[in-house]
Amino acid sequence: MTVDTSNGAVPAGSSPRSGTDPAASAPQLVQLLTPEGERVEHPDYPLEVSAEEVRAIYRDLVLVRRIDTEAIALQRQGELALWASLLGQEAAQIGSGRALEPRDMAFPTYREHGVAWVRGVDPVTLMRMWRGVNMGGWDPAEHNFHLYTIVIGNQTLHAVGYAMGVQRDGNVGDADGEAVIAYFGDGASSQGDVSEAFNFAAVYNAPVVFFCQNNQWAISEPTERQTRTPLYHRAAGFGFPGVRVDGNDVFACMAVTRAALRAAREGQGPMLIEAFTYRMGAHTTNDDPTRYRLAADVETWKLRDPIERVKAYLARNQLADQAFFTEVDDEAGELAARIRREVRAMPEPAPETIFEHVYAEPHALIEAERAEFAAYHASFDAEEAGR
Amino acid sequence: MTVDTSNGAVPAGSSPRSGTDPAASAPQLVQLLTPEGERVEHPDYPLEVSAEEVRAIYRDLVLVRRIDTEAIALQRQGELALWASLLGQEAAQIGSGRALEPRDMAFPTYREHGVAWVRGVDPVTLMRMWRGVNMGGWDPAEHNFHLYTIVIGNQTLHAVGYAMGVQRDGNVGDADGEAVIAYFGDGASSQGDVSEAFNFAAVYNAPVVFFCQNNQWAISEPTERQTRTPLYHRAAGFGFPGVRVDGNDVFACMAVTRAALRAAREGQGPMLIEAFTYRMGAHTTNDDPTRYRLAADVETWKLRDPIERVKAYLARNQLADQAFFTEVDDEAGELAARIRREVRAMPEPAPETIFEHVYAEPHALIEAERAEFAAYHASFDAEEAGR
Amino acid sequence: MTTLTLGKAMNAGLRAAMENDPKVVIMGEDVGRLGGVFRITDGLQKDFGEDRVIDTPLAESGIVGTAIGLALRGYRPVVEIQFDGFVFPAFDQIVSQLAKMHMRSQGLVRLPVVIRIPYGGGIGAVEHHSESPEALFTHVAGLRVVSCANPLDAYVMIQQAIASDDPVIFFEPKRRYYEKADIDTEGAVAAAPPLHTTRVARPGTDATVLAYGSMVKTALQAAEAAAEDGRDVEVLDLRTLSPLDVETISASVNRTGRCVIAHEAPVFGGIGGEIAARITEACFYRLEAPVLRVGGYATPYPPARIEEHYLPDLDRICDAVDRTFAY
Amino acid sequence: MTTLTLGKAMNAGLRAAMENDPKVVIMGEDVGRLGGVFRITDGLQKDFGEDRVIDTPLAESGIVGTAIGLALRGYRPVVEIQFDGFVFPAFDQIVSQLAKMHMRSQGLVRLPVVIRIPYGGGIGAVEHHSESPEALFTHVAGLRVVSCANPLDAYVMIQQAIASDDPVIFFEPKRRYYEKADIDTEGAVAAAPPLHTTRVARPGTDATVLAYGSMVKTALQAAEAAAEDGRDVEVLDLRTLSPLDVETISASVNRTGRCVIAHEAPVFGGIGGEIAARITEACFYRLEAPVLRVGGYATPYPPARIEEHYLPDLDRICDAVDRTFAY
Ligand SMILES: Cc1ncc(C[n+]2csc(CCOP(=O)(O)OP(=O)(O)O)c2C)c(N)n1
Ligand SMILES: Cc1ncc(C[n+]2csc(CCOP(=O)(O)OP(=O)(O)O)c2C)c(N)n1
Ligand SMILES: [Mg+2]
Ligand SMILES: [Mg+2]
Repeated sequence: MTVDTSNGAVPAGSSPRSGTDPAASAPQLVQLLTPEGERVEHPDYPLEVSAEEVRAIYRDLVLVRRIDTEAIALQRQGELALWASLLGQEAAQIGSGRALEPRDMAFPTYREHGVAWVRGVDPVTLMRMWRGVNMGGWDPAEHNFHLYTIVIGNQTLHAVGYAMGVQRDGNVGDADGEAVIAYFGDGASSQGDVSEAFNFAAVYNAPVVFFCQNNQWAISEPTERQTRTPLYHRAAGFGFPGVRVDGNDVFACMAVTRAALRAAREGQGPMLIEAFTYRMGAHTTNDDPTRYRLAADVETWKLRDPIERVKAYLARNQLADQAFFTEVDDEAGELAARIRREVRAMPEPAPETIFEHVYAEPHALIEAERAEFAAYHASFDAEEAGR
Repeated sequence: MTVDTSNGAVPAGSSPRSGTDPAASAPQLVQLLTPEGERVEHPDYPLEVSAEEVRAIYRDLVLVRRIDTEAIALQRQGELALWASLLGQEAAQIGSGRALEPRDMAFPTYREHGVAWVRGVDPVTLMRMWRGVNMGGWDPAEHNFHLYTIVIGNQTLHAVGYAMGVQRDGNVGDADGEAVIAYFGDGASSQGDVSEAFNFAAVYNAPVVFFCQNNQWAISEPTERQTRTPLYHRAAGFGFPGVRVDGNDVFACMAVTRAALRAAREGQGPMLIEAFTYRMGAHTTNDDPTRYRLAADVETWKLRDPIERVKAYLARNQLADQAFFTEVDDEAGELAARIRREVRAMPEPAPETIFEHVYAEPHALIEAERAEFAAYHASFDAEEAGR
Repeated sequence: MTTLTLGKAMNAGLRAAMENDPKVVIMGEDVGRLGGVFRITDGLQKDFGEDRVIDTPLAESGIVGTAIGLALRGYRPVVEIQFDGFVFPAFDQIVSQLAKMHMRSQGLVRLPVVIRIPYGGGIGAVEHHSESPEALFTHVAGLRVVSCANPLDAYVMIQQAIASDDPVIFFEPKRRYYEKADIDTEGAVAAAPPLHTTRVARPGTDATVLAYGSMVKTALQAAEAAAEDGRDVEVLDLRTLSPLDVETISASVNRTGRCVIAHEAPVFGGIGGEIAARITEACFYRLEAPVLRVGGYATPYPPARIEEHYLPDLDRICDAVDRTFAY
Repeated sequence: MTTLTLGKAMNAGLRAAMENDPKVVIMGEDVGRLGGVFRITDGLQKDFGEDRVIDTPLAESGIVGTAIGLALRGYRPVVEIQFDGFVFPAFDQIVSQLAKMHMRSQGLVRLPVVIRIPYGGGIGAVEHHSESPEALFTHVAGLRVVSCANPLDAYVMIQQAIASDDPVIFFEPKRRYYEKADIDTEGAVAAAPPLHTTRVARPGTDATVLAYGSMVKTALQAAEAAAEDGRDVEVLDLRTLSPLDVETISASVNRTGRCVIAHEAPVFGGIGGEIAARITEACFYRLEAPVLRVGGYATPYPPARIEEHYLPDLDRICDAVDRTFAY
């Protein structure tokens, strides 16, 4: 059962407010690929990217969007309990995710399905928690991709602590070093934990990159309810560099994240990246954004679509033909079909899993309650059988 | 009974580290009175101060230092349970405190005895909590001086909330407006609450001044364990101005705080003032700073004494004669004697006060426990009487 | 008489409180234009303005900390915590400041702050959205803790909580937000019992079941089921968790001699233990069986697909009642 | 055999753990050069370096949050919270992350983090320095909670807690830091019972007094006093609060038929209620009187000059034992 919290209409007479105007802060934005698919250069972030890599990127972008669409459909059909859509944030996630080396560790929020994809977490595995089958459960060490964290901001401190461990392991100092990335949102920037994470990272010069996807909304609250200043400014106040990047530009996200990770692994300490993007969908499948924002804003941002510009770039430079695009679309369709099939076929968790993995070591009370639970259900079963 | 946690010597072979070198950041420091007592001008902070006012300031400085000395003595004699010395921070406190209008509200930490003095809280009233008689207990509304807050950083949010109330009361917008000041330390700057306070204040443009006394120590930890950047930089990251002032210069502290309060009351929002000073004494009477810092550092800071420079200024400009200085010293002696007398004569709290003021309204459990307590003690008394 | 869901009754209660006292302000995440994720504050910002219905930054410590500041300035803030699992960033401000400032000031400072927490499971949610942390607040002196179980109490109790000069933690059984009842909003507050009283939700003679919030409905269902088996079970809707209405509770148990306590929170360390200990003291000679507790297990709240096995249901309550008869 | 105070035994235990496992790191405020305000980590930074004994920024959530990160990287952090009242800024990280990550990961992620909390009153301190918040942790599934009462247990239990693959909240009775005992540091760990066992501190036949941490000494004094009145009181040092060693406890109460629980924390909502409820269930037919509780009152911890009236002392424990004989 799921509570539907989205059944209200916009109250009469209200005028939903729009988010921050991105144009206002455009000058500081690092951009390598325009919405029209034109490649532009940035002095600080040179990027060489092969045709093959661009095609791979395009494929990632399309596939993760397809995963997202499918998940929303599955939620509507009651197969998932909830889903937090990444629509509009594909470039920020694929760009930053692809900047990671396999040895780097990533700490996501609950919306980083694109990063999960890049890190090799199967979408069906990911959807178990959204179906209510478990609460995570992929092996963070296998993928160097931590579990989703729902309590806003908590994971940024885990990332810093992990990075402190990397330092203690002596794995910082040159290009072979390890780096850590912490994802969080514009809303999360308000949490004390995130500021503490900034500060611990700065004080210890920890090899961590803070990657903020400013999608301009924290549920119904626009960015100006969270901050008076562009979020990337926050970093300087704690003593490390911050930069704002066009979050819908996969090249820029990749180049800037790569540079930040490199600095971190070499021992230059933390950096904050604000990926300026837009949450195109609802906050989650429970949310009804028509209550608080204008459809027109969303339309504006459609023109800045992160996938279209890569497609235009590929087409414009003849790096891919229609066959390629069709092939990717087909693959997306197959992926969606597999997800649909496998999610529907997902085995129900056994009731007794309630008692599993609460502790790593034996625990008297858990054992007692597990036994009571079993006895109670056995007595029921016996009763039923006796009828 | 008090646990003595100060009985260890510096471990052999260790070399206590010193705090941040203030000289390094001297250029940004607002100073109006040099350690030698010379008046200097600062373009942003003009200050007119009459001879009478300087003498009153001098008197405040001397008296609060005397209060402090007396409190330490009383603690040594077992009359107080604990004391947190303000030694070295008199200028920061008297300067900022005197910048407040009576209608402004102040939120202190546990070390703002100088501000308390300016706000008219009697030192004996203040010492009740340090004696263990109560936990505060002056009327914040009477003095516009909130109770001491011991949990680091908590009060900064109370100040912002209060300032939000001032806004809602419509008391911001011109020179007659109200402003709020929040005191905190260098260590406190690391707490999530303080960053959240910065952010709420910025987002709501609340009329609040954040006054950080950077005394370079949080118990045994020097400022570089708390921050990688000068603390006043923090403000810009949240979108409001920050300034560093010579915290041992009472004129500068007064002028800068006055300007910040004016901006706040006029509706320009928050400002952060970092008063760069030094904790000359132990953290509290329980602490033994020889374990972690060099006596030489303290010596350096003695040359920057906040009182000596005002005395020199008064003498140099013939604004006060020896009779005045003697008079102030005598007054200090009398004040100390009164404190000593009244602290020693302070009535013991009745045991039943345990149950008082837990709630504002009647509470069944408190009443039940109060009755049990009374009955239990009555039975004891009866037993004793029967013997 | 108006038919209202529990959620809409909350909304009506908040609206009434705001109309009656201009010092009442609402604060929280998404409480403004959105009206909260459960729409409990729906329409209030539109009618009372952004100064009185405040969309805050996403920082619970900040919300409660500034609410305390507003209260110091004479306001009566009502804070919405979005979900039970998100109250913990504010725990320090609640425990160290909100609960203690009145005593610290020897009664000179009052903090009439209400913290509303939609709590409990059964809504098929992801982690942190189904918890029952009430016992973590009942152990904190200086707080008052209550929970409503039906639309009428939602409407009345929120107004009483806001009127209280002490801080009140107000637990709302989120899975009952859509339960309906007819309410006479006009006379309700005047006719209501005081906030800290326990109500006999169903009189009975053979055993007492104590419940609050979401469990009251379940306990009443269990009582119905027991009635079919010929057992007359009394159900008490506790309403107040701190302080407890020990008088009403022990009066009932002294009559019935048997008692079962049900809550969604883990049994271990839950408020049920406190109640059981107190009842046992108060009714020692009358108890035919130990007070039994039915609740969550000593585990984190489980994933949605198995939550029904975690949550106390009518069978588990009936089973416990049966067991009290086996002594 | 070495004579050690409880505080120095803690220090020796930490040192041994650090020597035995290079992954053990210590984190907290002032734990480095100062050795902590109680000197529990005295000398450890000097001997193990700044990478293993970490003076952190003043931010408890940050400390616990980064400790979790270090644990994810394979370290075994031991966090010092300076005083009981300062654990609350870290409560969110403890409850939402530290306690739940193992289950969230289906056992793939282990968090061997120890959080040391010097707790309790009787030291003449100012506010927030004398609290007993242990019940707020025992109600949180996923945590283990223990408390030591003497130098030997301090030395052994801290090592066992560090060796545990689960998070452990470790309550140290700060007013007993200066109590001394002779310890055989060589053989102690090998000879010790497991972490989660309750110890009979004094055998007796007439009534059982349960205590932990600072109250064990007081309970033993009460037992001596009762002995003078001809009553043979058994004292159990609980040592483990979550999970409880229910077997040992109920074995004792089944023998004596009377039970008193003492803790400094407020009785209302304290762990005593949970224990009382459980014992009553386990020993219903054997109990001659209800389980009685002696503890703090339902108030904030009072100012130092009256704390002796708040803290359970030997008279109040004896009085409760007497009352169990009045039933
Ligand atoms: C501590 C906490 N408070 C509240 C919530 C409820 N909540 C879930 S997502 C969200 C908004 C997050 O906004 P943002 O950080 O911008 O991330 P986005 O959802 O836009 O990706 C809120 C308030 C939560 N998960 N955790
Ligand atoms: C939340 C919290 N953690 C720890 C402490 C213990 N403590 C008291 S004062 C102090 C250092 C404070 O340093 P700073 O903010 O610089 O203020 P100062 O004492 O130098 O005035 C610490 C750690 C506390 N009071 N509150
Ligand atoms: Mg967002
Ligand atoms: Mg300091």
